[in-house]
Amino acid sequence: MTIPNDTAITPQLVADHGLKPDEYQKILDLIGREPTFTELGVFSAMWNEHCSYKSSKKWLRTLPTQGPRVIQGPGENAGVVDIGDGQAVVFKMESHNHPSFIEPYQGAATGVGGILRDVFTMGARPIAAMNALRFGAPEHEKTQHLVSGVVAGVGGYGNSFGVPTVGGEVEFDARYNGNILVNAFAAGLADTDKIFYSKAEGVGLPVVYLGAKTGRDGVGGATMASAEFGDDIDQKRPTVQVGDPFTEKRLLEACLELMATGAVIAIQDMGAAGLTCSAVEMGAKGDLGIELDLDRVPVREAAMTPYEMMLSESQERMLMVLHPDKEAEARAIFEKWELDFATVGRTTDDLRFRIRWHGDEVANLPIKELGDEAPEYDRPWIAPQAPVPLATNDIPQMDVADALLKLMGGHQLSSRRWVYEQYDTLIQGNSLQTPGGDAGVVRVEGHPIKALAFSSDVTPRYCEADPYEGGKQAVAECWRNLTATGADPLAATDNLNFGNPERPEIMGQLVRAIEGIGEACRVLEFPIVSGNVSLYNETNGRGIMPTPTIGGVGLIPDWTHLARIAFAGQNQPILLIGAPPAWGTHLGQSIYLRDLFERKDGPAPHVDLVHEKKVGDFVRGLIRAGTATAVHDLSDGGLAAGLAEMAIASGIGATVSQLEGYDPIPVFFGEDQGRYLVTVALDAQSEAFHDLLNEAAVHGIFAPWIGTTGGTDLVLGNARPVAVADLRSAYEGWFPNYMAGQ
Amino acid sequence: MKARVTVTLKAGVLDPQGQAIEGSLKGLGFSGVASVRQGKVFDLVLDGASEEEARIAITQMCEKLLANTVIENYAVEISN
Amino acid sequence: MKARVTVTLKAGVLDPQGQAIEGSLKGLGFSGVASVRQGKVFDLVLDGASEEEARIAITQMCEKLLANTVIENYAVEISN
Amino acid sequence: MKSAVVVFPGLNRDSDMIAALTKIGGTPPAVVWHQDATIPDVDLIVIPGGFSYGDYLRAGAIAARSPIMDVIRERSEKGVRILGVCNGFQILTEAGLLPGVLMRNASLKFVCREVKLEVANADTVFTRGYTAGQVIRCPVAHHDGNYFADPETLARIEDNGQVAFRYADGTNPNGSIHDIAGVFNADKSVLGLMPHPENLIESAHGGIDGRGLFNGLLDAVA
Ligand SMILES: Nc1ncnc2c1ncn2[C@@H]1O[C@H](COP(=O)(O)OP(=O)(O)O)[C@@H](O)[C@H]1O
Ligand SMILES: [Mg+2]
Repeated sequence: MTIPNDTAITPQLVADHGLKPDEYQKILDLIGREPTFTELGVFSAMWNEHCSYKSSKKWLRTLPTQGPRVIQGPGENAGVVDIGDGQAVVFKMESHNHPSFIEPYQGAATGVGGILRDVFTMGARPIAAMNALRFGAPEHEKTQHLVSGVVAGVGGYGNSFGVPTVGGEVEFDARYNGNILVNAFAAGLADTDKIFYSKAEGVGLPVVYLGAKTGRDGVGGATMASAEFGDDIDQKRPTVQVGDPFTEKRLLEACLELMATGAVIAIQDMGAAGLTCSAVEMGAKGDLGIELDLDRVPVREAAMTPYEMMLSESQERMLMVLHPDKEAEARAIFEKWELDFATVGRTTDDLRFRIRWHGDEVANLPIKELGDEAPEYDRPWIAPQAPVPLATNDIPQMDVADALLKLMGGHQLSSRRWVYEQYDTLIQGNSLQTPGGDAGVVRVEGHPIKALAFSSDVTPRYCEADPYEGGKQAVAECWRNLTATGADPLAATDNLNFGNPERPEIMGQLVRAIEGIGEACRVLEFPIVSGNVSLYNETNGRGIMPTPTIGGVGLIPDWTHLARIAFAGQNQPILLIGAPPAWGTHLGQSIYLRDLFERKDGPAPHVDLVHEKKVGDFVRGLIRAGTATAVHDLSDGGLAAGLAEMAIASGIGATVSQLEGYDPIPVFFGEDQGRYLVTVALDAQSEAFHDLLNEAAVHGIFAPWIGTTGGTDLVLGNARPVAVADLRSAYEGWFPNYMAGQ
Repeated sequence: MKARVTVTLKAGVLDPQGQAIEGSLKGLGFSGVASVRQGKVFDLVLDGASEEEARIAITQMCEKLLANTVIENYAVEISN
Repeated sequence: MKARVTVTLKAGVLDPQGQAIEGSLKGLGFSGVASVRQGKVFDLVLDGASEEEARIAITQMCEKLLANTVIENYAVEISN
Repeated sequence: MKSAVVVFPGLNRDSDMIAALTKIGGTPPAVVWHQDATIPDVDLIVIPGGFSYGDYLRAGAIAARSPIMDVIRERSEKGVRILGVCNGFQILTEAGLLPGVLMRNASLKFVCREVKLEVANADTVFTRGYTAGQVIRCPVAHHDGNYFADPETLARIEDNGQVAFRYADGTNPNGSIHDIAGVFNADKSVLGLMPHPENLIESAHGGIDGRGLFNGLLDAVA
């Protein structure tokens, strides 16, 4: 077979496509001839890290992905989990790190657009979004510009599309100076019997292109996402993708309308390496070949080559296999929404991926091998060394009140209001808890009392100190945040952001983090149903901190028993549920050491998963029984920060003075895991209160009564009282001041 | 000293604004419209600077703020 | 036929974007900036029309859509 | 009382508005697609919020030039009440059915938060569910809510009681002149406002201050 090719395939060209010599040899062996330029592009797109998961696949397989409620685990556009009553929640998280560094607004916007598309491709209407953002040091010259662009982009797309953004994370660290992280999460709701998949079925059926036209956007983008940045980044820059949320909103409505007609056999959105990945996946999954006629692809620009069309990452596009007798009906729907609709190919029975253009065949490749035979590596890795414990006499001291005020007004613990007020958190009218609590909560449309909770978590500094414990902690914190609202954690999605896996230390971080995530998910019965891997997050050889972001979803059977973090009234006893005997002990890798003393030493806190589950189940029980009046889990900044957040949210103070004879620093700033603050509307002298304490003890849970709400000051042990108003102004001040350049 | 900076999208960059306007113009019956691309103008008044100095300053303003040079081109016109 | 329509705010109409940009430019150290007003440009390509016809059509487009004549002025420039 | 919600492509708070009208009025409104030739016989026509046509030219500009707006204008002349919320308000000003314009927020940023609104004129069908001077809670969510009118227009609408709502207690989120959050046309049969009363009508929303608008309206035209 000969296919005309006017571009010579040189070793340099192969290397420019991110293909290693042995990978290229594998291509030659597979097809028995030199690939055409277009074919080389197709291989590079399918075999790069982003699409093939070649470095991570071996380890991803070890994650628990099944559970009684899991309808669809990893491998489709998004995970699907049963929430009862014939409905399912469909969700996923995905990174758009490199594009956001190059063009923060459009990079973030198209990241949000991509994840929304993943969700509605499955037939689900998006109901909630989150965004986990990591920027360089606040004082780094690019940071402020990147923050303002990324946040505007996330909002610009999500707000216009019409999905409430109910949660997320924002962190700053110098390790992200040259490589920010933008991880976008979306969840949607669908009927369990109307989920759509990407597997094509049936020979000779039309392959239909829908949505926006194809331009040269991001040609080479998927390859770029799998390459390290260097100083020559400008040369590598492809045409930036621009998001069009108006088109996406129409695409959503048109797709859902079309799905309801029964015309759709298979559907796949065009994400990274657009037409290539989507067509190959649909065919390969269904054991079918695909033939495309590029002359029919709607294009936005003149003289596009087949190579460009196959690799274009133009946004807001979909590929479908349709029932032939419904083609006209489908076309009418798309025309009503003023979107492009073109039959660009058909399914075949020969397992080939054929591309025709101007009467020539420009590619003819074995479709299964493009996906299944992608290289898979067992990359060498070395287990990271756990840091030595802090010496017992090595606890830097500081006035507790001063330390608290400084931390609450610092970049790590301060309010993210500046960010989330740029997001529409209320649209759709179902938001029960908007950002600022432990998890965002939206009620299930059409159901009187059911709701879903969402949280996104990871603590990269723990992952760096100990990727295994850090991986566990990310899952546990997410599970805890969901639990703190009263939700049953259902399942999670993971977004694994790491450096260059070809370096054994980095590969070691990835392996150990996945092992930790897997362990936590197993014990907590919190399966991973979708995810995304972003590697090569490095600039000039320096990697980011290992950042496996976990996005979790929980189910609240009755939202009238939804717990919030604000103290609910005066004179309510405060319990520290799940505490070690000294309330708090662990200062290794704490915010106290890092942000007040510039120390990054000590081990990451240990997560006792069995204890975690027991404590969480107990707290959830208190919420469901209506006993808990306010609940907040403890994370960064420990007990002091947790109390301050509850006080600020309510305007009510608290006095916490029951513990004597311990060093106050670990007590108030230790970051021991598995702890919750819970208030109850019970008299501390009452029998009911004592019964509660007894019940905790019976479960083997230490749940000391540590203090009482009331007044307008927060009093921590013997420290000077701090006015809640002062805490609030520190807490609310940092972000707006920083963005105003003060 | 007055100056006008015109910022336009680079060729090949998607222009959803232009597209929507094009669609609307056609809907309003302007059938001859083959394409619309939208851009921005900034009219600046500068205090006492020579044309030379003004041009240098404005170029810097464009690079730093007025244009997003990843996706936009700019042109500077100085009048009087 | 190509045309450029420039739409600018009428004098006296508040320009939040211009003001914010003026503030940012000063913040960046461009001290000589006395004022900034932001406007829009539309680059149109029109199919086969005489310059005369094009000008009439474009003026209608401005009146009907491109400019909000309550607050905006427009200018039309036709090239070739 | 019969109502209709008009939907343009890109609007996204239509379902919120339909839910509010249904929950408070008891019957769902008619939903009219912008390409429909006509609007059923109703007492109230609502244009909800969102980003019609992406708000890509000026907020509301493209929708305001759609043929359905001629139908709305005709109905308005016949005394049908017209309510525009957020993008609906922007569309009504762009269509010339309400005075003034809505410009980019002074912060240049989208803003979603709760504000306080003072009811500036409670003596209309829209606002009779409130008392004059009453301060209510209400969420906003917009990028272009910065109300502006030239001095004569401003004087005229102020004198004529055409200001419906003002941001109160220093909560103006967008730089609107005279803290204006909502305005009527001259005979008070058309109301446009930036805040979203439809997102504060049940305990799940954390408050019901938005109900007053719908209650007053539904009673009046019932
Ligand atoms: N980028 C963001 N978008 C939306 N909400 C955010 C964002 N960043 C932080 N938040 C919200 O701010 C609150 C505090 O965040 P965080 O400290 O990460 O919470 P937690 O410690 O409970 O995980 C949460 O409610 C979170 O959802
Ligand atoms: Mg929390």
